[in-house]
Amino acid sequence: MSYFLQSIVDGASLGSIYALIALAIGFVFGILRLINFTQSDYITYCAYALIIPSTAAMPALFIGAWPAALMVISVLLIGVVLALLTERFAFRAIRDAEPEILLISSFATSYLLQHILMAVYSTRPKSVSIGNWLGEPVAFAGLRVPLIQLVTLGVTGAALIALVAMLRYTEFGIKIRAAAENYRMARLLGVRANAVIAGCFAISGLIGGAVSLLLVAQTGSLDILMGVSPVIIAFFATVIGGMGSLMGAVLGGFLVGMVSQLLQAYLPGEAREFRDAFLFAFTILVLIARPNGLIASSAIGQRT
Amino acid sequence: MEGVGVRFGRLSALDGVDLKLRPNSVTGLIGPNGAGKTTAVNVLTGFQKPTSGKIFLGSQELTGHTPEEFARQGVTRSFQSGRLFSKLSVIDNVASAAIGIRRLGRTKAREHAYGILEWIGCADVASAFAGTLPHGVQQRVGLARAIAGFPSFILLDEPAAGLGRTDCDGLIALIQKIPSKFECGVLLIEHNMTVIMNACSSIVVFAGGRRIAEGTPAEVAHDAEVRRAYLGSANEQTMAI
Amino acid sequence: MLTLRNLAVNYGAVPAIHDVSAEFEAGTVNFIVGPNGAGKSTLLLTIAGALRPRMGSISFRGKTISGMNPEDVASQGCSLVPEGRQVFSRLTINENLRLGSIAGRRKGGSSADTEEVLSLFPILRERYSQAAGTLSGGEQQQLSIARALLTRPELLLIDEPSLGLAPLVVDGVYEILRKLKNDSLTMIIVEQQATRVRNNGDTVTVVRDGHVAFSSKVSTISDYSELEKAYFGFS
Amino acid sequence: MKNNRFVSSIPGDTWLLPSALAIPLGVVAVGVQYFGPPTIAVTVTEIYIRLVAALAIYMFSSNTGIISYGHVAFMGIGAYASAWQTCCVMMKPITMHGLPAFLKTANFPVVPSAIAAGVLAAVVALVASLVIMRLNSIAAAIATFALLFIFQSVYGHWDSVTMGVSTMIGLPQYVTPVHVWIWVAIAILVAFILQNSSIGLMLRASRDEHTAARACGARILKYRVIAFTISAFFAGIAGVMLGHRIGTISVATFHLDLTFLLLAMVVVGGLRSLSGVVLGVIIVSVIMEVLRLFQGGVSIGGQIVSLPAGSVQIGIALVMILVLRFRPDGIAKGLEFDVKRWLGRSSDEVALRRSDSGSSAAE
Repeated sequence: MSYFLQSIVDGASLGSIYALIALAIGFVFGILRLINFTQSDYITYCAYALIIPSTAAMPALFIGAWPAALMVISVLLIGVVLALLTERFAFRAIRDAEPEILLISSFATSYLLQHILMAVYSTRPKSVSIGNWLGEPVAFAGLRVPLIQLVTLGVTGAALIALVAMLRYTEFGIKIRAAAENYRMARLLGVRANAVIAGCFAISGLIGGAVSLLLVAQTGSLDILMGVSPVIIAFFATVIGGMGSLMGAVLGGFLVGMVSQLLQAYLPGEAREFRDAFLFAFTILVLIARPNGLIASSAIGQRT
Repeated sequence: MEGVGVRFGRLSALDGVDLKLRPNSVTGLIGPNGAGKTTAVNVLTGFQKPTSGKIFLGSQELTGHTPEEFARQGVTRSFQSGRLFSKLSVIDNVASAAIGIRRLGRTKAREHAYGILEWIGCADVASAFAGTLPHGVQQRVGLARAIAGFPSFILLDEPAAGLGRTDCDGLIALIQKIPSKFECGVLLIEHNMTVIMNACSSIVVFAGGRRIAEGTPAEVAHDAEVRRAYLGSANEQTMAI
Repeated sequence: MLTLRNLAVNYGAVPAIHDVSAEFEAGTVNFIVGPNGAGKSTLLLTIAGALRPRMGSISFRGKTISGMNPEDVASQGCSLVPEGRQVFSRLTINENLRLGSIAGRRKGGSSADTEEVLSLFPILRERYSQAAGTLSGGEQQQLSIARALLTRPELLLIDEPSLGLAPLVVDGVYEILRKLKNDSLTMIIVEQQATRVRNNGDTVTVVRDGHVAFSSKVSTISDYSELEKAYFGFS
Repeated sequence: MKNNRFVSSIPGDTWLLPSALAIPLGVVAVGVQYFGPPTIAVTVTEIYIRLVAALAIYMFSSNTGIISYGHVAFMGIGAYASAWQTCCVMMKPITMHGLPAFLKTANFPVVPSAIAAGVLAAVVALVASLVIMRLNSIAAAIATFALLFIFQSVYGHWDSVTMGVSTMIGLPQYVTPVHVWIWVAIAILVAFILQNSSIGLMLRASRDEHTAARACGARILKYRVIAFTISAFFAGIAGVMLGHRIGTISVATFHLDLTFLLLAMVVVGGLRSLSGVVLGVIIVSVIMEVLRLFQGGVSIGGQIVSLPAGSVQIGIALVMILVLRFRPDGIAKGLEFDVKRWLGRSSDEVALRRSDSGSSAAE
């Protein structure tokens, strides 16, 4: 039983990360029909900013060595700046292109960013230690949970609540939701496209920064491809949740994270190694069963 | 089609409508904006599943079938906005119906398509890209595509929309000849009264999702309820368009 | 107030409008009628900035607005009520209206505007925090008009307000438009039929095949057969 | 019958097109294999292998409009399947003890093995596409991407038959320029037949106007599955060639880098014409070789100039982004070589014409 609960906590923690990324993907996709692969680079760049540029396997810390508060703020800021740069220079000019072109451009841009990073830091995975104390397990309701899982849950939970509140109650949030539903109509009402889109990218960058800190604290390692897989999974989460529904993205993210952890916990030992394969297969099957996503069909007319 | 109803959310687009198409003749379907004409075509070709009611072709029930199945059973259609395959040539546009519906090989399908294009007067543009054609020609190609699928019924959704006079007259003449030439029934939806009155042997009138009249062109033209539906309430009455 | 000069617009690769010139004066209600596919909606979308003209110019209150973004055209005081209403179905009525007033406030609007508009549309007040997708077609049309009014327009472009609505409901919509006319709001109304022109319009323009086939003041039309001829392209 | 004359006079339709693309490539293959220096032969072999892979993607993506991000997985499946049949019979029982007995203890001739490997890739594609092709085009594109990750996860961990992430060595190195060229020619021919077949026509119709295609009775799902399966066979073959060119394979080879490179080729040349893909593969390969040269260091005016590591990838990414931005239909703009006109004029001028059949009006 406690094993099950343990898995649930792990699942919720992973799911909340996916939910955050899914929200970022969902914002941008809803408005631009663009699947933003560079979201993975926001995560990777923010993570690599923690260390000094080096090809070594155990590099010295750079921003990672700063006081915690300053470190967090700087990393988030890097995420925002990078996201705004990609919006301005990679996507603005092709905003009206066909979705297939957007998709492959975003893939190409992401690949470009990846390799620029690679040219500086090499492909060698690196280990870093920030917030080692977060790895300590804490006893919690009869479970021994690593502190980092709780911190992750806390941070992502707070971020999600903040984002949802922003979406629902602020003027900017209403603009984003309106633009996600009907971009042209929103513009016809005077909603400024550049401002809303830049805002969405800025939030995506912010989320990228936060996710990268959480991931690095969890794994203690850096990898050039560390952002790719979470972003692909998060994209599926947005599709599963129902395109255009931001709440759906959050729900889908949690679901995928949960399934992933449960697969990890309950697959027989041999099969466990193939967890990711099962996870992708599962997401594709959900799409077959509910092509419009989990809540899209019932969500017409409901609040998001 | 019997007692068919279609609802979108709280809106009722069709409300218990009966509609019977006769083979080998042109039936007109008219009605003011929002009367449910296009919805009727969508229901009759499988693009819209009715919330109630049934659809029969002869004695065979087709309710709930997919558009592909409707097409293969012999019910083809044209679209209000043309919907040609803009990056294919005209002949391939027409041939695609024969390939999709009758599984003709490509060469056979093209020969078949070419024959129809000749009949319809578009053979000279057979190798042009459909997307580059003027509106009037596109409408004709759309008609040719509907004919190419070996239909027993053709549903034409406003084929004369936006056509000038010469195009319009030519189209009427063609539509009138379809039943005898291709041995099939035609349902013609139009706003343009001239087209409807000249091309159809009988006319059905819809308003507000219901059938309000049926008869020969002359009967329908003099029907009081039809006039009211078209011209609005009496004090708004100005002209009959 | 609004002048179109030699306007030509492509819709996709296909020319939808060729060489349209027209003039609309402040305080008037102007009808644009024409058959399906004539280019009426394209014309309104172009005025509103959602489509770029291939040639020609649009000037609004003496200022050239052709080539502007839709959001900037809206800020200039030209607001579109689009075909098919296009309310944000996932947003509440309140939120739909707030979107309108965001632009309105840039032009000195205030929360009093919302009150004023809601008094025109009592049904919207009743359903204030309901999702717009749950409204009926007529109610959505009201919401769409109310939303456009909150942007504080000088010129209201209305695309087929009667589309898909029962005749009685259309009467209700025109009742509201008549009230707006009494407040001397300038309007351009696109309709497929001309049934409501005589009682509601100051001018009528017939568009067919992407060009102006007929244009006149309503008061000077004695014989509608001329208009009919233009509409169909033959008598 | 005059219809017939018309039908056979469509430019993109002529059998001269595949011949005109394949024969010069064949001449080059023979030339470098028998008369050229070995380094050039290796380069040409590599380019032709990529060409087979790019043609595989083209067969599916040009007709359906769904860009496949997953074909490299089929290359991997093909490469491993061929290795199981032909590699290192002494080591197999130890390093790949999970293989079925008939594979573990015997080796098979290389060519039938290659075909069997392609068939395996096709079968996997068939099963996957029955699921994936129901999705709309963007979701389907992403689902093909997921296939790549599924492949990585499965083959990367299936130690008993794939040796996990370790490199498998000892594949017979039988691949020569002429050998690959035969597959290039077959792939060009199949791509040509497919795009001019009813299946290709209906797929391109639904790509333009999905609703109208349904009204024409088109069984789009079935056609997409057929196209995906055929194209996966050729991706599998390309994988086999790659493995047997170098003699070693590893899971990491069949991942994002290769996916990106192939997509870059397809995009740069243009997804809408066969000539475009051939052109794209050649152009990108040339750019790649030049950048690689510079990356290794080149002496210019007595000074050694060398680009930093990663310049090749960065350069190709930039080229691809620029092409997407300024010429989204690719260098060839969706046009085909007009062989007849070229032959007729007997000049060096090569005219390009629309690939989509029937195009006198497009001139």
